Amino acid sequence: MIIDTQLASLFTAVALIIIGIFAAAFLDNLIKKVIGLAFIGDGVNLFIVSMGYKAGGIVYIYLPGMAADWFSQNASYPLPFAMVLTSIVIGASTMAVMLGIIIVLYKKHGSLKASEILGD
Amino acid sequence: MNSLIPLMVIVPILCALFLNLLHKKDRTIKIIAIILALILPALPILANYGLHYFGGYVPLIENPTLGTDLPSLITGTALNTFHPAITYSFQSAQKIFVFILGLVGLLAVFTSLFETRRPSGVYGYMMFMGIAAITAVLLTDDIFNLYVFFEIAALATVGIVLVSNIKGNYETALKYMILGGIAAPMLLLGVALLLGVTGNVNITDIIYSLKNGLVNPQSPVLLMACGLIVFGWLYGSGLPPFHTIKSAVYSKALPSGAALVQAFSVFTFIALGVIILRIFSYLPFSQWVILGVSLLAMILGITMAILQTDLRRMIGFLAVGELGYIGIGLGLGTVSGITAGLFQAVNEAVITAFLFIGFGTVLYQTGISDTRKLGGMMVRNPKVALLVLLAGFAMAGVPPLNAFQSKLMLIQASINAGLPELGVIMILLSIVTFMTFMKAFHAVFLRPKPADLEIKNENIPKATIIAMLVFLVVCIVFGLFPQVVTSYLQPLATSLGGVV
Amino acid sequence: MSEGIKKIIMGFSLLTFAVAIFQSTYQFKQLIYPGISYLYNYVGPNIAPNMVTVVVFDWRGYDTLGEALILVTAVITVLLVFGRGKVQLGGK
Amino acid sequence: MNLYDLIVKKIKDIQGTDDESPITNISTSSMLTAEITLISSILVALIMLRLVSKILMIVAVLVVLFAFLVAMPLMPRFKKEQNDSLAAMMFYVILALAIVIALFYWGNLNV
Repeated sequence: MIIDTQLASLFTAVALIIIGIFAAAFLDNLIKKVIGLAFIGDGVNLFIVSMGYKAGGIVYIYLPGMAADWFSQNASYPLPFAMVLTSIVIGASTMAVMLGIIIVLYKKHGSLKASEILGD
Repeated sequence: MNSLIPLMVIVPILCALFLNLLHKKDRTIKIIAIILALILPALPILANYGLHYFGGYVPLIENPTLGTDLPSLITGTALNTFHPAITYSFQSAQKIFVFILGLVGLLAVFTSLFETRRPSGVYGYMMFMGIAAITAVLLTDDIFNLYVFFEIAALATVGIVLVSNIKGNYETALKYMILGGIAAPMLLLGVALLLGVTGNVNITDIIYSLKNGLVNPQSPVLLMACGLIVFGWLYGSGLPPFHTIKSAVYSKALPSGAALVQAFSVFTFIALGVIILRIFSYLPFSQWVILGVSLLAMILGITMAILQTDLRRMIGFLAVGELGYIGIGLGLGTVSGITAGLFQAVNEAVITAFLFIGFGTVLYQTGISDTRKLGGMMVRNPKVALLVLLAGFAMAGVPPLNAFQSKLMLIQASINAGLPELGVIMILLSIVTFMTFMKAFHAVFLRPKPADLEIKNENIPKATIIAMLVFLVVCIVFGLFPQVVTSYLQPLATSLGGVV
Repeated sequence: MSEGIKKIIMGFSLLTFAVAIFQSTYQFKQLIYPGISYLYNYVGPNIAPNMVTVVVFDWRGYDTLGEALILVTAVITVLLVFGRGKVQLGGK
Repeated sequence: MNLYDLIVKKIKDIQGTDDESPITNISTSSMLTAEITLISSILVALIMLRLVSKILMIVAVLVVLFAFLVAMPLMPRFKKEQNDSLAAMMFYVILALAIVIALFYWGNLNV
């Protein structure tokens, strides 16, 4: 391995964020814009998940028969994973509302072009 | 009793859920909304100061039973003093903020119930959920929790915009959400960087880590985190470049909704601004950025307000411009400056709500908000006109009303901090604010009535007048006895300003 | 400003942002410190077997409350988008 | 042609002639007020540069004053830029993101 897993994962996350901002800023189709926003959210989530990585770590579930000490030293770090759970739900909720509004606007204007619908 | 602290968040949530379930049962909604809204400002008055740990998990050092047989990796290091659970901190400044938020919320709910044709449970849900979220944002000492409730407040704002049947509200809501879809993840990324570097999301612990050399405060990653959080702050409070969308949001909501949404912006501004000052005050740069952005907000907001012909849009831009005054107080970084800024925040939340509801009566009577088509409303309702005039006086800072005191304090603070230019700009922009307001007032109330203007509803609901009277009383009381408020704000300002 | 110039400026801004954030991510990798997660891993097994459950439902319950609330809010807002509970200003 | 007519003409140019709303006295005077407010507050704000260097302040004030005089009715253009279209808002948001990040990330290291 030339580049270590965690760094690769973090870089992927940042690349996702940049691609998402690009899509949201430059593409004219509303659905594509929303997909771009989903990219940004997912990129941030991946970024947070990558922070909980521990080289050679195990899943943070305490199974019967494990020594408590050994578990505590080897389990990967749980806080980022718990935060991402919340963050995913937030992203999904805002996405649902946005897509709902887009449906109504599409019925009203008959088009999905941001320059027509969300112009001045 | 410290158990009242979580109740400040839980009560509006419960109320919101009830109102949504009871949608279509008009009488029940009215009664429940009024009773529960009355509790909102009462709770912070009754609650005692203190910290609330979720699940009762105090830091390990205070709770040795939990920490038995732990290795020295934990008990021997700073981890022992860190807060493992979400902590809500209720101090004197939070008391006055939550009280004012509850008061504005109460009066906005009250007006909305009587100004609409049928009370809507969904509208009530959005208002109460927003109040709950902003209360949590003010109380929480945990930066990720702040992000979660910040997003709820944004969604509730969208709901408040969507509920009105004003033309173009869907488009504005979608624009707000798309811009939020870029800015809110940036805030989360900033939080993530802070978590990664300090290993914590509790603000007190982050500051502890920075102060005690556990983390290198000059590390570029922390600077990046600060930049990202500042960007989220711009979005949350509607500073430039978000001032256009924020004022559009205000103008597409009903008057009661707009009054509440601007209070959300003001308190988000305060909550995030205080956090930026607490964590990053070791960078003098962050204060200069706050000052610069605030100046820009004042200049752009107020100059744009003059040019508007739409009444609601005009107040929306004024509300954004007035945010700059708060920012200048915070950016000065001195104890007196921060006190004045926080005091101005309290005043502004009240006064802008007052103006929105006051000009909302015109909208209620005519259904028009274009100043070019309005006129002659003074003849019909001289009392309302007088109240609106007083609201304008309050916003411009005419003694003895409250903004006079806070603006005076701000100008004194800026002179004491060695930046008299800021005082000059603030005076200049106050005058222009007053001119903008008088222009709108003249167009709506004083000018002769255009022939084609028809009045749809003769009578303004009593509830609206009562709400405006309450706002006026608050303005006068705060104006005559500013030390009542500043004594509450002083401890927070001292803790922030003492750092510099 | 014309559309073309705006797009170029926007692209350049995005590039600046990308460079800054990639650079800081590279530095960030060396600085990651799990911090409070150590504490969760050592104290957690006394509470429940799954550490994420412990964090989500025990230490950081208010986040989960917010998560549930935002789901409810989203559902109600989507219903609102399609017309449930709109209000009209004005009396009779 | 006096100054007032010049301003009205300029506003008409920028608004577009086929705009149905007439240019009233109030809208012209508000445009003027906004213009003067903008220029004076920016000039006053520039005086704060004296904390960095006095010569820089004088140069900056003179340059900005000259630029304002050349580009005179600024406000119509400002208003046009700060419109409600998503494209314009997005442009400024991305620009602000880059500026804020660049300032904090690179600017702070060298202060």
